[in-house]
Amino acid sequence: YPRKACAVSILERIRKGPNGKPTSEFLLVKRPEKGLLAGMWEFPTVEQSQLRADHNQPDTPSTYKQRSESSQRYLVNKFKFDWIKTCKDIQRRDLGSVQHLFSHIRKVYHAEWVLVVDGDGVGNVGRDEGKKNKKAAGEGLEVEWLTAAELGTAAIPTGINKTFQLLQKYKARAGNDVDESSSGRKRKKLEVPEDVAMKAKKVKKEDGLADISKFFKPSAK
Amino acid sequence: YPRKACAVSILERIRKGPNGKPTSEFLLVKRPEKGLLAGMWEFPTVEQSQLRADHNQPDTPSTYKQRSESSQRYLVNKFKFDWIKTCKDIQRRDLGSVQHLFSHIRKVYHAEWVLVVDGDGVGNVGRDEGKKNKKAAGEGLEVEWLTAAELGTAAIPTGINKTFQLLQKYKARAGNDVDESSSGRKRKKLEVPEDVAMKAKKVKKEDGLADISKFFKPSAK
Amino acid sequence: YPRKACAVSILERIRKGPNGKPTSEFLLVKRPEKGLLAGMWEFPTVEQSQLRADHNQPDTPSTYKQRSESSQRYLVNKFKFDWIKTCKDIQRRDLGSVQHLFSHIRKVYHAEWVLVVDGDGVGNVGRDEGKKNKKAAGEGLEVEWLTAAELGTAAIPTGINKTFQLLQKYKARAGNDVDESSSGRKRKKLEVPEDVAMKAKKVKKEDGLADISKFFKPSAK
Amino acid sequence: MLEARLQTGALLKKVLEAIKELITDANFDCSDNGIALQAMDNSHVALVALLLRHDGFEPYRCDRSLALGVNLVSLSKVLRCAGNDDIITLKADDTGDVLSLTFENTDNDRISEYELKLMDIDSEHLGIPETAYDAIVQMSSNEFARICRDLQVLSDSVQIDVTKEGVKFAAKGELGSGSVTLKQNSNVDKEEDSTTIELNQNVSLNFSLKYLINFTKATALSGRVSLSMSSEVPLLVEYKMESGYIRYYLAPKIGEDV
Amino acid sequence: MLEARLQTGALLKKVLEAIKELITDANFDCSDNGIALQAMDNSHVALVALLLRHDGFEPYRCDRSLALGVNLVSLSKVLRCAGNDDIITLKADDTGDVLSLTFENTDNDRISEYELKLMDIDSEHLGIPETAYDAIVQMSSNEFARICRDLQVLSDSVQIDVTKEGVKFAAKGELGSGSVTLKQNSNVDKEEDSTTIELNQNVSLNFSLKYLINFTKATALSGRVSLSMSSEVPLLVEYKMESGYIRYYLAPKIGEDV
Amino acid sequence: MLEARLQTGALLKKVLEAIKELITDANFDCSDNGIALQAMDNSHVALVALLLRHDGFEPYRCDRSLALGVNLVSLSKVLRCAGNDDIITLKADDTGDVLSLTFENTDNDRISEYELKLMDIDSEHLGIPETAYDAIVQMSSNEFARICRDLQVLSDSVQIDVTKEGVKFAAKGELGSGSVTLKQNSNVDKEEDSTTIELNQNVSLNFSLKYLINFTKATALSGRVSLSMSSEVPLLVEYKMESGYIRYYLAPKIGEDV
Repeated sequence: YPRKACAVSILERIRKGPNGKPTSEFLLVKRPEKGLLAGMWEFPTVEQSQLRADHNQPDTPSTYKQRSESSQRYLVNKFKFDWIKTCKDIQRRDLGSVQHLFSHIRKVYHAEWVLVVDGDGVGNVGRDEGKKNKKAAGEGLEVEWLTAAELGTAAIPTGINKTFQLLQKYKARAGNDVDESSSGRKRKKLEVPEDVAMKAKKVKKEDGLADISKFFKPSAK
Repeated sequence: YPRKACAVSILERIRKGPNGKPTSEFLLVKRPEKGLLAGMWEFPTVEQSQLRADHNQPDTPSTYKQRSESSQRYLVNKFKFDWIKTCKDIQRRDLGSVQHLFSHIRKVYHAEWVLVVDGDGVGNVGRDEGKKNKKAAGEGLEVEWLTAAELGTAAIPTGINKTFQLLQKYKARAGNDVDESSSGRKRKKLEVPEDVAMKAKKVKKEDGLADISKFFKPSAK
Repeated sequence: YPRKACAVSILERIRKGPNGKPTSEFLLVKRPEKGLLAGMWEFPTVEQSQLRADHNQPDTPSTYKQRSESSQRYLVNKFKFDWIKTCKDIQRRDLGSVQHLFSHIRKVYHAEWVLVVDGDGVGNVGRDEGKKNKKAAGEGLEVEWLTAAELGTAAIPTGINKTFQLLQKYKARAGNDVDESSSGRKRKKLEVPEDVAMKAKKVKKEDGLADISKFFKPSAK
Repeated sequence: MLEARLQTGALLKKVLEAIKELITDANFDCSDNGIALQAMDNSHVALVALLLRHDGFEPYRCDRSLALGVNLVSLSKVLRCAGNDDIITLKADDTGDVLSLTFENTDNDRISEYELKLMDIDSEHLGIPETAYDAIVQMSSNEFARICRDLQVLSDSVQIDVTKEGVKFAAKGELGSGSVTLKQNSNVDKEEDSTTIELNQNVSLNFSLKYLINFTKATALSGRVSLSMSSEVPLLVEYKMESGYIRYYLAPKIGEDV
Repeated sequence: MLEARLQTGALLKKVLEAIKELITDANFDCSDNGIALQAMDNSHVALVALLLRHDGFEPYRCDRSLALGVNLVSLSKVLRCAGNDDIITLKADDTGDVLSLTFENTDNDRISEYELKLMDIDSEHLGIPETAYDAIVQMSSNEFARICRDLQVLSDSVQIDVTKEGVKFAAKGELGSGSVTLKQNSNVDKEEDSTTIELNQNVSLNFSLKYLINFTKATALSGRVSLSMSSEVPLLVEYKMESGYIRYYLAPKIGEDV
Repeated sequence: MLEARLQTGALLKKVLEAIKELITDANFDCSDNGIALQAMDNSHVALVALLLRHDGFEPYRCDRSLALGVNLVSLSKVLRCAGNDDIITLKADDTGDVLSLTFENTDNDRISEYELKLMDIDSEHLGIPETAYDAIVQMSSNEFARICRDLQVLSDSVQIDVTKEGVKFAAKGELGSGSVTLKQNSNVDKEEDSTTIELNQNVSLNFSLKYLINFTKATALSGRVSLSMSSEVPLLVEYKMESGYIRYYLAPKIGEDV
């Protein structure tokens, strides 16, 4: 199987939620309405061809530094997130990579975690300006800040879900919930049950219809 | 058969018509587009449940005074006809009641005649402001002032037609045409032939198509 | 076969084209979307009935002078071409007539050539104001100034094409290209290949589809 | 209380198909004589009168007259759930809130039970006088349907002329004109295809084709149809069934010459 | 004056179905030889030539040549009012304002008479030279219709390759590619299904499927179809009838490789 | 490399009709056991599992497991170009860019060859545990399709009640309510019409009719269908074929009482 790599940046901001409590939100971008995984949502992703073009490396694998640079450039160019270049409050972590096997290619997702602890400072990309954001996103891309719970009900490709699991494992390994340190609120886990959070739903269901994958677990093929 | 009562107010105004002559017009309200008698036109009607609620009388029959109060309240609330409360020029008559037998209930229509002789004074609900009226009617009710001739071609339920016959009989009994006294113009009858005026037409017919009920008379069942 | 006559005026203006060179353009009017030859384009044409009405001649054939007057009146009334009455720069020629046999009538097209050499002076009916013209044409007529090349691809009835051939023969006989005298540019022929120019195309073809009449020549019936 | 059992459900299905385009809601008037329905179409141009006589059902029981207000579109939807060979039983009690329908299929032990909500319907019963018509044409119902459909190509109206030689249906419109003539005959191969005419007086009347085509939805109920006509009186189009009939009335068109 | 009587109306109905999608208005040119029609489709891409020879009618009479300008959609609407077994008689007099059609059904004494208004139609007659084609394929008309319909799934164009082994129809598009090959054969079970090829030279030509599918509306007229091809010359698709033919001409597509 | 030859193309055509409404794109997983497909519908409410066992093909050859990503709408379009009696051969090599389909018709020497472009499809395979169901109903597949279609008139949901006497399908909505009951029987005239019930425990479950109706697109594949149910477990609707099966899974509707 041929191998293709891409750089995924999980951009997380923490800000006061509607109930006054600090809430984590993640930036999601909608895929085009056509093609593979049409209309599903993913974290901002830079594809291999772009990575290579950014760094003039036709063949050699990318480094974390290169991917991080490409991701930042992507966020600035696509979403006018200029604040990301100057914001002092940003933490970045290499989360490693996961793979997903499509029928004829093996795709490698290199994931980076980009955390903005004082997310209220990132005011002008808040959910309230959702519509404005959508317009700002010049090339017709729709973006949305989702909580982990909302992520659980969004239509997200399996590969991207795996990168989110990477983040959850990283947070668990780190032994301390990052939210906690910044908000002073104690939480052992992210508030979203893993099995729900990890499951993509592509379309709105009729009322009362259960997801069939709640009954049958993914199996090793 | 169970019995249900309602209060019908035939609101008539007399004003200068397009030809300069005084013309009588009657206020009609369109029924909702769904349900029994959908989309037909009727005189403003207060149903039994509302009559009972207005006067805290769950069981006992209503009096003319109560129905008259309810009807006026209805006209003020639904159509913003606040002038009706202060107008000195209004005559009200109890016309008595008629019944109509539906398949499972017997409906009693108590009719009241409300005459505004100087209808030009009721300027702000004139036909010219028809559109404005329709908007004013907060709950999406359409209202229309129709002449007796126009009533003859409107889609009007049988029970409501019977109340109009009550009015015509009343005027005939009264021996003098009320229009005449106020306008100085002599008319022996309302200008609409009874058989036409009394017949409801629900939809516009093709040209040249006759109403089948002109050929077959209603029979006692 | 009965005979019907009509007066066709080929109104030609010469002005600077997009490449700076003088270009001839011809005024075309679209036929109504219904009826014989629906939606095709023709030179401004005055039908026999109008010709007779204009000159109170129920039966006798028209003269060139009469037809010329009728045509001018038509252009002024229909398209507000008032300038045509005062413009000094106009040349008019009687081109004679052609016939076309329809299944039951023989139609005679009397053609006149109306040339405006300094067509830039006819500014307010220029192509740039195309949309305005269309509105100006009170009775919903669409007009268009077309080059000879564009004429070759427009949907034009055979009879009208024959009048354009009359013009081309006239110019050839005259021995000098009129365009030349006015523009100083030498052309032996109009730039449109005759077989293409003379062929009407009613609708846009799929790419790559050839006109079947390129393969089969018109035959005497 | 009503209880009426019909051996062949197809009949009731066809009856509903024959009236549901013209009438949205109507009362089924049940009495010991059978089940009847009379209603004008929404535009008050046509009148439909249906009778399913008690002897068409086995058993039939109706103690007390009952008016069942039914939305005909809903009823026809429910009837489409009955097989053509199903036995259909209709039931309603005197409170009259629902009409119960039972469809039985003996072949594979299937029983379907439906309950349709009833409605209060403003009913007005027209008296239809006995009329001695000037002309009565009996003909194949398929032929009548076909003629109406064909002439619709030309016009919205058809002129029907009856003489003792035959009946002529004519239409005229933008495309041109057309007419179909059926000669009176009785010795055609199939008796069902014959055309017979009872005539007191020639008639020439003009009708809306749209309505006639609507009436021909009853074609499946009978191989024959009769057209009864007099001047200035509504046309009666009747389809007779074994135990009942469906009759359509339509007034002639006024002020139009074809 | 024209008078032409056709024993089986179905033929005329099928002829109209075969041309009315391509051509809106056309002249029927009537002469003592029969009734002919030649017209380009609206986009001037295809040419249709129809001949109904005099000996297909009984009687046939046409004293003087006559061009009857007909809106084909209207005519086909009127012909839908004819039964398949009706005898159809066409009549027109020399003033030529209307075409009269009479449909007779002997079974049940029905006579329908229609008059269709005629139009003046700008007629231009193209001369079609005799051509010696490089390849002539004779095949089942149903098979041809089916192949065109099938390949349309893939593309707007079909490439037709003829060799002495057989004829191959190929198309290529976004979904993928496909081809159908018919081997030359003569000993298949049904002769009507056989494929025969006359070949001077291999051909490989590209045509618009939309037009070919339109031509296959004539499939009902004949069990066989012939495709005659040479490079850079219009394809001739011919359906032969007992007394006449319908021929479609279509130029190859230019500048496209499949 | 895959090579699989199917004597009756109709089978594959019917299989595609049975799944293409539910699933847009899916991998055909080819192995020496045969060709399998498992996919959730777009809304993740239903699961489809298809198996075409190797012994249904002759010959069947698959050296190495292969996942062929196919747009099912495109495949079904191409399969509509196969005749019902055509022999269909599927081929794919290990590079796997295209699926080749060959349709052979021996009657008239026609060979059609199609190549369908393949896609990369994100595949997730769910493990389906062996379940001992409380109730298994075997019944006519036509009857099941008919019941679902009929009850749809009333509601979006159907309640299925199984007791040892029989199975009852019930729906309730604005028009009214309805139910169809099939008694357990084995001595009906046609065995294919019989209804048999294996029961551990009565069940009463509620399902989306829209999905059930979608499943009944497989009716053409088998005269019989089995419904396997337990509380709070997805319903299994299975159509068995000679060499394989198509299984649909659908979870009961939650929080709704019929």
